Amino acid sequence: MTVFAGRIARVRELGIVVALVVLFGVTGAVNPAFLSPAGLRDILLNSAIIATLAVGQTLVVVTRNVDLSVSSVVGISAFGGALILADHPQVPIPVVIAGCVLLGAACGAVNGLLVGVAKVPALVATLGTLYAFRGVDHAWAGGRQVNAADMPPGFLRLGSADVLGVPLPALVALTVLLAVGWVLRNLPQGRELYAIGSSPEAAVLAGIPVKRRVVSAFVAGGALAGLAGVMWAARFGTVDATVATGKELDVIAAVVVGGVAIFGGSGTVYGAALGALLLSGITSALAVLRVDALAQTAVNGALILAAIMLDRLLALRVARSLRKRRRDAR
Amino acid sequence: MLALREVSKSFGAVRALRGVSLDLAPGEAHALAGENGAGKSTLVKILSGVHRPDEGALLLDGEPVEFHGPADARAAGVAVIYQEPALFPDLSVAENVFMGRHPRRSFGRVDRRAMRTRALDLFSRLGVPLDPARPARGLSIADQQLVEIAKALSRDARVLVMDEPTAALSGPEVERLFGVARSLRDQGRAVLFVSHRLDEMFALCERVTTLRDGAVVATDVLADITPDDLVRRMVGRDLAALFPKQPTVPGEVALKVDRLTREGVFTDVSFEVRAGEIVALAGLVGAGRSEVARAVFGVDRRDAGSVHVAGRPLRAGSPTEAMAAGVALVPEDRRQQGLVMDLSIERNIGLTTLKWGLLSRAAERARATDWAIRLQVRYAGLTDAVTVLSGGNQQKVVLAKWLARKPRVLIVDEPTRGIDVGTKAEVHRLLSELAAEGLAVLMISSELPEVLGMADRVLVMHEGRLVADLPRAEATEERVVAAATGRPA
Amino acid sequence: MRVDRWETLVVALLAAVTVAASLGVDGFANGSNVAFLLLDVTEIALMALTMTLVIVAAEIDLSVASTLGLCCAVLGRLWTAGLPIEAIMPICLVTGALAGALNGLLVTRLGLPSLAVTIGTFALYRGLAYVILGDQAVADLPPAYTGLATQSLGPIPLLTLLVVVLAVAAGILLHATGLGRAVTALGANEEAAYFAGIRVKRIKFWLFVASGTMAGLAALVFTFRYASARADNGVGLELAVVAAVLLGGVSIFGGRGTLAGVVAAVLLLAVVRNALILADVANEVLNFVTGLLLVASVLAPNLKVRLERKPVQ
Amino acid sequence: GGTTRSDVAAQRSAAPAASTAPAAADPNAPIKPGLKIAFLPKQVNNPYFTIANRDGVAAAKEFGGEGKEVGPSEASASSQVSYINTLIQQKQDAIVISANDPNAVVPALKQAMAAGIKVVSYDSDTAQDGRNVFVNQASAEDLGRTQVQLLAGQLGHKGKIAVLSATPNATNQNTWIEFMKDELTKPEYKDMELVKVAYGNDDDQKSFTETQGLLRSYPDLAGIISPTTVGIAAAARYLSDSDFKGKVKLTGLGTPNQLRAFVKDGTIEGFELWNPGDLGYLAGWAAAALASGQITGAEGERFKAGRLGEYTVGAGGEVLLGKPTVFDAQNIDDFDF
Ligand SMILES: Nc1ncnc2c1ncn2[C@@H]1O[C@H](COP(=O)(O)OP(=O)(O)OP(=O)(O)O)[C@@H](O)[C@H]1O
Ligand SMILES: Nc1ncnc2c1ncn2[C@@H]1O[C@H](COP(=O)(O)OP(=O)(O)OP(=O)(O)O)[C@@H](O)[C@H]1O
Ligand SMILES: [Mg+2]
Ligand SMILES: [Mg+2]
Repeated sequence: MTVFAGRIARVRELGIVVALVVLFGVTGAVNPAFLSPAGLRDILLNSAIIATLAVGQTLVVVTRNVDLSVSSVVGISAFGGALILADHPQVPIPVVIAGCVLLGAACGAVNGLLVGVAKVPALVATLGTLYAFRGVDHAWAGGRQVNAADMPPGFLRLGSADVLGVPLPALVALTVLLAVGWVLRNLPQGRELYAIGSSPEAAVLAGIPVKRRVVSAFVAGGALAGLAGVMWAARFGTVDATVATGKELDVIAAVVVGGVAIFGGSGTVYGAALGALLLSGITSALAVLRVDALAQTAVNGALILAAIMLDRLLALRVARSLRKRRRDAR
Repeated sequence: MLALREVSKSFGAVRALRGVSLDLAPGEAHALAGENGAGKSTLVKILSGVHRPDEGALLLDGEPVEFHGPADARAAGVAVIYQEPALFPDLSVAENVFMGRHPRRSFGRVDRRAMRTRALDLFSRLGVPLDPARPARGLSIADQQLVEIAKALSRDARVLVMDEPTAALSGPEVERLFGVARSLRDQGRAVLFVSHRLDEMFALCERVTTLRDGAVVATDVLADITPDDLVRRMVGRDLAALFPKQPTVPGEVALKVDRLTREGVFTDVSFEVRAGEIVALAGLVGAGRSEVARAVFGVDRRDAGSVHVAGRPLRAGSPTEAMAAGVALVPEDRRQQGLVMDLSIERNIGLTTLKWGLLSRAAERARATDWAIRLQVRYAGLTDAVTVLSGGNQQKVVLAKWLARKPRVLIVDEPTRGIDVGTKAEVHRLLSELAAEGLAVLMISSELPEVLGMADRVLVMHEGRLVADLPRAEATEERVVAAATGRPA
Repeated sequence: MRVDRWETLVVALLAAVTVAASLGVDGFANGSNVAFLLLDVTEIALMALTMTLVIVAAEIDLSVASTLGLCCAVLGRLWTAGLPIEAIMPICLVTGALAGALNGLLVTRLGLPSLAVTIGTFALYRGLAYVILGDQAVADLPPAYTGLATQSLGPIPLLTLLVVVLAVAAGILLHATGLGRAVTALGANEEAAYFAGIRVKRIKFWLFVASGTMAGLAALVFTFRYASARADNGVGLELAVVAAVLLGGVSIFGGRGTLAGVVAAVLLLAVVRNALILADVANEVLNFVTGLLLVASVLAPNLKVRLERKPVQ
Repeated sequence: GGTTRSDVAAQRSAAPAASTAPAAADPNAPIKPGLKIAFLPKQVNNPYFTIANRDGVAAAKEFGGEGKEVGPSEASASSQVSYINTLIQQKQDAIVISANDPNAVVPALKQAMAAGIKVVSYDSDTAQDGRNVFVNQASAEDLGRTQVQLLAGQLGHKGKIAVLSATPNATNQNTWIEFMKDELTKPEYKDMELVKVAYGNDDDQKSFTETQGLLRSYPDLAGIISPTTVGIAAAARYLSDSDFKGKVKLTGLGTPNQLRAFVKDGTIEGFELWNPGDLGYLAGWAAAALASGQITGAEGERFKAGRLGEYTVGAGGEVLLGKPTVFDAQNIDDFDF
């Protein structure tokens, strides 16, 4: 019977794996360069930041919340980090990275307190902080731009260096993914996040410290957004106050495409990361396939829809076969 | 062991408890009786740390304690089964049972295997064939209740508080639950048992405390009093017959169900209900009764078979059409299916009679008032959200909402679940009166006395099939139970 | 205590801010500024009306701005192709309706969450706009219509009258008709509404169609008002619309909200922005204030409820 | 029946714009004291505009006026219109604007002009009837052609090239690209082929991905022109740590500060840009000249622009800043913007 639950869990990600295989297969067949080592490296690099963000977002979304402010947190962290690197080159890089993560965590804490303690619905609270954090970022930057030449080359190298042939940002994202995935699956604290998302009232009755868990989910999500900000600065090398504007919808799309229920309670970070991979894969594929530039956005949207529909249809099929067998499976 | 001293609790203007004292002794099962809205659940929630008393104190082993939340109560050894199941639909049944106190392995990891075996063990003690790995979503109310029970039992607590745990259960499950509760009691635990079924209190408990309007009326030793005494304490007066079924002459066939099948749920169900007739659908939990009702009403699709109302076929899967044909369904899960909890009482009652055009508030109010009075709903104002009503009063609102439509065929799924004796008699009288006026009633009930007392005919389901059709005269407790458990009568 | 009292607060705040701005900000309280201010929120106000219904029904439509863009593109394309504008306008509305219908179908027939669906169509519709109109900017629109879009009847812009009429209609629909009650009920508890015979899916479907159609109407207004049809018309408006609706006290979880609150919120946001810009407050502060208003909008009544929860002795 | 496009065109030609004969310019009029001049960029906090407007405000100070920068934080025409209205209410003397949509801002700008406010467009022009003068950073033709020439020089006039632009709707970029295409039809470019125009939407990530896409789908690509500062920086960053560094040539429009690192590490040989500070400065002076009556926007009028010297209004009310500067390893350290 555990097979059952296991099967459902696997099927939830199956849809998107199928979509990924199709995407890579078709694109690779048309243009083998897409699947060359360098091509794959590009895709990993492209998806690293969004994947990191999607993992953080998943933490929040499973608790039946959402963090729209991620893009602003990435922006503020990227700018903050770049500014310190440019103006205070004596500060060691690891300290800067830690600082950015902390800055992100602090933003996450603001969201977490608003949502967990002050009981502002997450969509409202983080739509508010989406504006507010960006406002702070703009005020801080005041039109300034930090350029590649202003930042230490050692830092910029982090954005593209390879370890064993795999780009460093992708490794970071993978590490984050595995760590968070492990916590969510194996630790009671992780399970409790799912419980909160599945039924907040029942979670209170079960004696789960709901506030604390929700706040920590936001803080962790914020910290990952801070990390993503550093990755952004290292990778693009040009940072101003508009960094990552509008990326919040991409992140949420990745999470949703990855099969994480937007109303909480189910879904995995692996799915979300696959979703991120799929979405950046689509963008890359469209660029590689010589799809008419004007049609790209439309095709992108259509593919997102196709992916969620595929996922849904597979889930429905499973549900149907499950009902047929329910009598014996009760 | 656990005691309340002079506890009061108000919600706004409503004084739910006033100066209540209660002692739970080790090795004793204590019953809590009272009408709907008397304050039983509020008392339970104070014991479990959900609410904090405005005045008065909680004593644990003689020492005053304060519970700041359910976690505190749990730490103090209090396990609670709430009146409304509160499960995590997305999580597995096993995880539901152990949420908040997972068994651990190295590195603080959750021990899934232990969770599974312990859940299986609990379910076998309760005699429920539930799969611990299935998600809680889609469990019937009864199964949900059983998971709640397993949850509380798994806690191995010193005090077990049960708020109407049996409301959705039928005979055998209740028996098993009592078996487990008795053995806990005999191990020196304290048990608090809330129910509207008097026989159950007498069967399980030693003492009973009766609440009326939030205050304690009396605490009696059950062996010294009769059910009538208890009813008098609760209601403050004597009650007329509980099941006042008037004899009626069945008229035309109002509802005809033919070979109805929904794969994996029920098979080949055929029956008729005539105008003026009350037909009971009996069976064990999970026999598929509610599912039949849902398919007849059209909220679930059917895979085969047909439904006719007054000779006209009903299209599958359209509640709107069923309603237009005069069918009404009072569903079993009032919070999810019966009520829009955030809406006011009057708007809930008005929900079934909505027309597309402009609404008349006056008419809506008038209809709501009318039905609220007829069903004796206890409320502060008709504009209050139904959330603030006690469980039984919520049930009455659901009834009112459907009766307001003046249906031709009324399907009621556990119509008196969680309703107190006084109101139950009232509901029964009402059903019987409506039947006498020509209404066809299909009543699903897990309470055998209700089935036997009210029905003109008893249909019994077992594992998704209709196994018996007994006229009133032949419907005895033995025959119904035999059919329901699949034994030849 | 009533939970839906936030909109009174928004109205009060609107009044207060308006008075303060009239007294304290040069150039605020003059006819042309007020007329412009009203005119400037037309599209947001229009889309907020249907968005309110959609959110009360516990769904969301993030594709509205993209639908607007798509309709603008269709308009531009057909206009350059030589069709008369009188024929293009209904086509524009139908395009919006179709876009909404696709959202509605995916949500109701496949049971997909609307947030997911409309993030997808958010990209799809904007993309289609580019496919249809490409990088063209169509500006030679008929002066009769572009003029009409900025015309006033006395001190009040014509378009504002349109908004008022539609707002009243939407208000009656939501608050005084059975359909509106059904929308509220299904937003608060879809299953119970379904059990009560409410045609949940059908209603939701038509709400999305309405939302799309309204985006089509907003597209007409936008195009004529700015005399410019481009594929990127209205980029980013969806968040402004959602923000206004939420500020108006509509619960994001559905089942609760009033149109009066939303209209007041649209105006409040507009007045605050206008006054702050007039007072030469930097743009970043403006964004900050918008964010703060949003959060405060929910925080304030929450705190109020908390204070009132204190037991009465 | 109904109104079609040709009807409108017919009407327009039938009723020639009743151009109110402009008051004659008085080239010797002194600059009025205390002129209020507002700079309305496409987007505030954009480094390029920050530089331009800083010098514009400085210019205002030089001639005893008062300059300020206002504007939206997202580059959209509709929010610019809100700002134009506000500036009308504030009774500014002149508005200096870089239009997000050349047409959408025109109705509002006309109102401003009706209220006696002078309008100067800079960087990105509006439709002609929406402004008095356009301060052009460099002629679109020059820019388009020189970028091709620059790249052709680096490539030896041979190979496939691509363009990485901003958004498909970016007016400036589209004009330049037209001139690039035209330049490429000349015989000396017969061995060069423009294979694709890609759009990075002025978004780092998208520009990055598009650059990769170009390189993967055209493995024999020889060069990329990116006539947008965001695009060229992203492309440079990608090339700088890919195998294509130095092999695929990159040029376009960018600021020296942004690209300094890439010129030094050999990713970019050379690129061009005008001085944005000078652009804002000149626009500021042009606004003052208009508001003081020194010029009206008619061809041939002349005005002084502080440290930049004297300028002449050209055809269509255009004032040309000058030729763009080409930056390379030799001169890049002489610039700081
Ligand atoms: N959260 C609340 N807010 C306001 N009033 C409440 C709330 N909870 C309970 N009440 C009121 O307190 C009174 C007691 O309710 P309670 O649920 O304790 O009754 P009960 O005895 O459990 O009834 P039942 O047998 O119907 O379950 C009722 O009048 C109810 O309306
Ligand atoms: N919505 C649902 N989704 C999945 N399974 C369900 C659903 N509702 C009920 N079931 C399952 O179908 C079976 C029949 O349930 P049903 O509620 O019809 O039984 P019943 O005879 O009415 O018993 P009860 O006394 O619990 O109402 C049970 O095993 C139950 O767990
Ligand atoms: Mg109760
Ligand atoms: Mg049932």
